[in-house]
Amino acid sequence: MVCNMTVTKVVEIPLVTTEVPIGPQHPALHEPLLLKVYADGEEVVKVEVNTGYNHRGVEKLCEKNTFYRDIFIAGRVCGICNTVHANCYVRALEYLLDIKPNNRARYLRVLAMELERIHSHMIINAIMAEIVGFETLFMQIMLDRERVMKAKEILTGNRVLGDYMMIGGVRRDIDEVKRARIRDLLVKLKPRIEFYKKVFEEDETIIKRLVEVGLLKPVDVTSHSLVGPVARGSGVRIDSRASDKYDAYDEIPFNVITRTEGDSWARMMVRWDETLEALNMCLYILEKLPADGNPVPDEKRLPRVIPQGESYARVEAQRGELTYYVMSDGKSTYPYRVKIRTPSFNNIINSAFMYVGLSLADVPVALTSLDPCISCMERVIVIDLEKNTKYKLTLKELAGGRV
Amino acid sequence: MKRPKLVELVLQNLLRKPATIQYPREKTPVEEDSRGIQYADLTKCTGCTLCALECPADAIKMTPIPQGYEIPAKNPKKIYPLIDYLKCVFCYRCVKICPVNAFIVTSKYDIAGPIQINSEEYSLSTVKKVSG
Amino acid sequence: MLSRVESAERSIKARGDYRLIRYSPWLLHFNTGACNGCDIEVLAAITPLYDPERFGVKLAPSIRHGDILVVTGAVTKKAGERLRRLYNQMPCPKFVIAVGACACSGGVFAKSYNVIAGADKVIPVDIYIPGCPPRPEAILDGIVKLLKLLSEARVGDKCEQ
Amino acid sequence: MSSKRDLFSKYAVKVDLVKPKRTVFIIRPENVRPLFKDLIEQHGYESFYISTIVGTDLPGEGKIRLDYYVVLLPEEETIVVRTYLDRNNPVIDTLVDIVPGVFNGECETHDLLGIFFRGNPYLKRGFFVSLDIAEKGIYPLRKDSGV
Repeated sequence: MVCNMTVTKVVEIPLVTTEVPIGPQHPALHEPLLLKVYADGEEVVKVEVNTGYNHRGVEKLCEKNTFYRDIFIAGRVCGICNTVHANCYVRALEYLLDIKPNNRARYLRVLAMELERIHSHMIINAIMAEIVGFETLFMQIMLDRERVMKAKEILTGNRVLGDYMMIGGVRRDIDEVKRARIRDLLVKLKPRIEFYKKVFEEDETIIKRLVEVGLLKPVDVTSHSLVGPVARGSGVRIDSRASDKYDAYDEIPFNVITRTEGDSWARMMVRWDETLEALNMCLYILEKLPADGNPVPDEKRLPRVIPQGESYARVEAQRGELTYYVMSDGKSTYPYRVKIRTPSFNNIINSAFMYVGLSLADVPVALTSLDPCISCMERVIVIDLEKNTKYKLTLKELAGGRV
Repeated sequence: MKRPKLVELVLQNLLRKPATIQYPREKTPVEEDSRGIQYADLTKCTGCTLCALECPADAIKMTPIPQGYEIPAKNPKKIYPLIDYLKCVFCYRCVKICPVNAFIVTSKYDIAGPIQINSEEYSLSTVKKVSG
Repeated sequence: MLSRVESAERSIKARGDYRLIRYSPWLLHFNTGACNGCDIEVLAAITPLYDPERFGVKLAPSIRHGDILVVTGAVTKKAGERLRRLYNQMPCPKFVIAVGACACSGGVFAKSYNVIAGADKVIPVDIYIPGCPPRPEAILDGIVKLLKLLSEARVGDKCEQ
Repeated sequence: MSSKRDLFSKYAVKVDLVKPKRTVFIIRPENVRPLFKDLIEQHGYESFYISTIVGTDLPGEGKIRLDYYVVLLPEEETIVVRTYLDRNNPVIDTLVDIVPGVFNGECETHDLLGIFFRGNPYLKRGFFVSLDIAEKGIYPLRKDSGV
């Protein structure tokens, strides 16, 4: 990336809040991650990802707490993808214990995870709409997202953090009334999602801002270990739901969405298609929910010591492949080692090469299309080396070309 | 994109109610079994401290039952779990793990306040006060 | 120690200031290292369904315009410094709301080596909103309670300390 | 597909299993780089990606275990390349110049566990850990770190 062009501007984008769940320890960030963009006029010549932020030390924390307390800590690594985190950790323990939950529990787990996928994809699409300056669409999508949140609340008992997974099953069952209510909410949501998808497909503003921005070739994707919708938007078929077939994904029909364009627009469209796919899966589950016994294990009777061994679970989170490695020494109630690798850890840190050649106003768009977990981006600091000035902008203003 | 019919849209939106809920003036209904605050029922609690050990956030402290309250006979240590709601993450691990199912669950959520908030008042209201 | 007259005068003056804020407090949302759960709930609380602009509440673009600092997330060591600096930059009178178990006390992360724990270890907090994460209704409830306290001048301004 | 696995077994000293059904190839540390070089030469960049690097401290044996979790494409099979390093002097050749996707994994493992990747110019303390811990030379994920 060495370049003989002159650098006239340096843009620092501190992803100030949350998620860019970078991390191993899900380093939570504040000052979490700094994207340092060197620009020649309007053109980006170099990007440094600076990780001078903090982490919360989740992996060490997991070693200090018991297996069961870790289930709740794992769910709190990331608020938006909490059920997949908990599911991945719980399945890693189940592999060690050789427990298999019954069919109803497996279906309910998939239902919770797919509801989460719907709301996560909706929120990132809403943020994208806001970034390109389409605020009405942002408000509309956020309004419809409340239906999913209600469905999640009915299913898990809390709007965001479900705490739904437990070794050997789930933590609460649903009855016929709840089933009908969730179904009702999702059926009403479906035409709205189709409408938004159409807006993203046909609206001129969005197409002009998104198409051909942040191109990624398949070879870049695999050599830089990019995962999830980012990889699928470039035509690389990585989907651990289809390959590992965990929980009930072997019985529920779904398509793996891939697109070949490889730009920001393709990534957003992959997300909309996946939302529809997830919606159909939820409706299928609600239709065909098996009734083979109680899915809720008695937490008082679960084994406290996990047998010795290692396990490695993969799960397809909203942002890509999420993996947990758990090692138990078989002697204590504490895990010996827990390793968490969140998808954004790969997608954000390893993708600095993607921005080179873009114009400055496209950087926020390309960044958002990687789904760095929302509210992250508050301010941008622009240092103009020619005028020797420094000023602050919001990311939205940068996207609007006010540099 | 197909151009929407303007008059039709305007009429539609004029007749529509606003989406906003009137929250503080009208309480919005929450799910009855959504996870609100929980507290120990002292008539059932045996003071076994299992919940305090299992709490992922260490929000539960076993506290002696103050003077002037009727202490049930099955609680030999005369202690009860005091939940610090500022630490509590509302995962309901304590509710599920309790061997005597002593926790009362509610869907109450509006407990914000300027000071430390805990379950003392709620828990002690479950036992009778004895005079003197 | 202030004399009683002085402190009464000061409280009257302060009450006048609070009144002004009460009509339209501008929030500034700051994440000190949260899991995002609270952040999306704060974000959800400013969307049409909840619409706090009914009370004049608005998200401020910069800390210099803010009246109320909304802190989410467990305060990590580095974020602690930033939080204090941010608080010092706010114009008086200023108030702080801690949203979620992590900002109130550290939550599940309180024991980690990189975390200071709650926001009240760094800056004075006026309202705690417990929950993990709190519902948007609970966040609105917290804001309304703070506004009520302001109108009764029951919270002290921490500026002079 | 079989040829890719043959390549791994060529270098393997021992074959093991991580639950559920992930094959582990234990190889010598000096063979890690040649293995990935061969893999790229024979099958190209699009045939695999490195998903995770897991380092585990084993003070009892005086070793640090380093696992590369590799996902073979297009069949999406996860296999593990495992190697043991000396705990007092954990050094291994970097992969960052041939597989850029290990950038985050190597930086993180260096910062948290103190493994030195020879030839990686991006290594630094403070990638994740706060500076007051990094300055003391403590690697938090080592069992005797005391944090």
